Amino acid sequence: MVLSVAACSEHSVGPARTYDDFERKSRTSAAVALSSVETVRLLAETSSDGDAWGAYTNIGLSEQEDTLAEATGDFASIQPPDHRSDDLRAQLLELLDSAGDHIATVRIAARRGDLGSLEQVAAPLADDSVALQHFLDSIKR
Amino acid sequence: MKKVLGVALGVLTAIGGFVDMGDLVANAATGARFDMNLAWVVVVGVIGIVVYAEMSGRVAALCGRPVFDLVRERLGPRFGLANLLASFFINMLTLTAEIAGVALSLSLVSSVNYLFLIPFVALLVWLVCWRMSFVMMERVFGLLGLCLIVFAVAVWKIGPDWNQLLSGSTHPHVPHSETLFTYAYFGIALFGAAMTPYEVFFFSSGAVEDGWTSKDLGENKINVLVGFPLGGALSLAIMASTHLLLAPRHISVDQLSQVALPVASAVGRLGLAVVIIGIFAATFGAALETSLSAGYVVAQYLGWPWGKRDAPRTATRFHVVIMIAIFGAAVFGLSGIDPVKVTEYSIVLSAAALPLTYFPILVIANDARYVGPDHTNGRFLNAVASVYLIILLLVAIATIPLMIITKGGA
Amino acid sequence: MRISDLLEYTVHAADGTRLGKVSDARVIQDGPVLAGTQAAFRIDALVVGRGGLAERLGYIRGRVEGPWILCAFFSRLERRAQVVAVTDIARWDDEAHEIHLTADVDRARRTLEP
Amino acid sequence: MGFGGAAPGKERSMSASGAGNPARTGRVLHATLDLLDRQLRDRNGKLCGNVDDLEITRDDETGQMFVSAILCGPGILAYRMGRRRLGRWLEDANRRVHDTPRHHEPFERTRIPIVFAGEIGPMIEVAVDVDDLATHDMERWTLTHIIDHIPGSGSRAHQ
Repeated sequence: MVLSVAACSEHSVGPARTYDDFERKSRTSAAVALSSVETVRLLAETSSDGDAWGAYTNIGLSEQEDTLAEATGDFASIQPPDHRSDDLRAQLLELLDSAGDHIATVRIAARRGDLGSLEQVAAPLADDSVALQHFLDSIKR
Repeated sequence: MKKVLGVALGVLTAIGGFVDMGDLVANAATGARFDMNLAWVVVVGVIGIVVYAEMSGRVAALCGRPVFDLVRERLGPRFGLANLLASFFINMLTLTAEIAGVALSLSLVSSVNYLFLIPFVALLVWLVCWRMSFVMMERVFGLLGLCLIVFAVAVWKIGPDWNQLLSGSTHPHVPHSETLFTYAYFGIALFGAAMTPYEVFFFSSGAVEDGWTSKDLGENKINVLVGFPLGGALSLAIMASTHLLLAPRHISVDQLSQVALPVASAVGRLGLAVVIIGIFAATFGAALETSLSAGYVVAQYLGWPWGKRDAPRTATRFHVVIMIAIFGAAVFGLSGIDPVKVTEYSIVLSAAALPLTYFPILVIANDARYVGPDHTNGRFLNAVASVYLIILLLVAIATIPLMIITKGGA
Repeated sequence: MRISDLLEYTVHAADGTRLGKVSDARVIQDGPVLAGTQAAFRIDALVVGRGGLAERLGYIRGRVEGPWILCAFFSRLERRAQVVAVTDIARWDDEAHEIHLTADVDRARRTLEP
Repeated sequence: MGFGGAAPGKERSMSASGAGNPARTGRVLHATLDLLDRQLRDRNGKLCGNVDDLEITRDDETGQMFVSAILCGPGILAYRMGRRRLGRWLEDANRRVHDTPRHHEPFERTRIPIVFAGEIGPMIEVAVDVDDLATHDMERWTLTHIIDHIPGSGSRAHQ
């Protein structure tokens, strides 16, 4: 029980000892990022269509921004075990940063009340999504 | 006529009251991650809760004694105490999850961070426990919970290929991106969400508070046999909505706001409003039920006066336990733990703890000294109930190892 | 003495065989309940048990009959318990928490069912 | 509270020959099965604790034994669960705090003579008043020290 309470509050990213291990962890991070990117795209689309109000969109966007930032931070803090891992790390971090920037742009626009134009603002996320999916495909077993 | 209306109201309340934070999170998350491959678990869970609730309702009506009162009597004070501690702890996790759920749903309309809303929600929950009448409380939140039907509307609006949806549900397999372990873990979460023990503590205590007698057995049966399966159908609609709209986009559900997203997208602004009212009512109703359950289990174990039908001064220690529980849950919620994670752990542990209370009820429902010779379990019910006892034991054994292997379903 | 104390006692037959620990007391509520008399709740026998939890469920003593699977399992356990008549008690050893019977093993051993 | 009570199974004259006992005519109960841990209800139908333990009287002359009282209240359950010293201490402490009876009490506050027991079924009715029992001390303390200070506790209804 104590264990479960502890588990509720932590977001553990253990150390990676081998390349495979590191690869598995980068896959998890990429999947989280993809989920965030896609959620933001759907939110933006919904808001542009007038199907959601400001408070809902704002909270939803901040949550995804936080989720992505946390995933990025966690991934960045993992020590890559070898040089091959360095490449993988650089590749994914670039994708994560790009997605983070684009989500922030959407959040800023939403806070200003530009709900109608959110879909346009969120357009660059489509590329992030594709890139993340490619990344995921490339490291699948 | 009045009787029919009463029965209808009871059924509607049972439907609306079925879904809580656990069902919302578990169904939405599995729909997005496992498509409809775990839909069968909801069916298994619903049949389980029907069996469990019918037995405990019957026992409560015939001997005036709710579930936890009987746990100590059948299992002895020592095992009963261990049982009490486990049940109380899990109930606290659930209460925390529900309070956080109410706060989250309010934050989606007010833009205020949910953490600021938690103390306010806790106070509101306590006020209702303190002042509102039992029947009123049950009806208001049960009926408002019916707003969740909008999930079914969303599924219909998305206009899926119904045959595919059905065959996806009836031909389950482990998706290749997942392991058997995560599949089983989420299965247990869904099962625990459908068959939460606090529902039964509340249900049977409520039966005693409402003064049920053998004349109410028919109504008990209808509420349970009609209300719970329809509540389960609602859960499946939640699962289908995320399966149809979120799964193709590779979205995993880890926020409550994402649960409402398919409805907003498919039904629009009004749909979003309705679903948030529904989520609010479902989580608030469940917060009340879990608060009261905290009082019920402790008071019934120790033989204290309990009940919220009469003024608080007639059951003072019972009300103090409720206050402490709500306060504790609010503090726990404020500590910044992830509400969705708390929900997941609460339902998984609920599933693991089920045999502890299910087993004594199964024995007592067969004991003529309690229910009278004419109302013991029938042969068919006993067969089904025995199968469930085995299922519950297997689930209880598997839960903790699965939790460790999958790192909490990661 | 309290029943919780009584449940600490072990029962020994006349020949010294240890029959087991007291697990229940059979009470006969005979005659009308009158104020001032204690005869109303007379203990006529002790149940000496090895059934553990099974003894609390009452599958035999309480005549619970279902469900079949539990009934078969727990009746079996409960049947291992024995009944010792109070009239067969020779002496109480309150220091060692022992009850010694006048009867030897064969006479002392009676089960819950005929 | 409208508790519907089912009549308990009355096992009269069991065919079992028992333990070499002469024919029995009374109702057969099992102390741990039918008495221990049962819910108690006072003469007004108020819940007033569980049967935490039973007092047994042993007549060393005749060798007969009787269940002489129902025990309930602070410390009794702890004693039964093997915490003998803690249980005794709690009982003593409780007795010291409440050494002056509020009105004439025919029994100790943690001890209900068995003759006060009425219907023995899923609940046991005892012909006493809940206020005379030790199980209710904390309930009363909670009332005067906590509940009465909170608005809306229904105190007016009591006047």
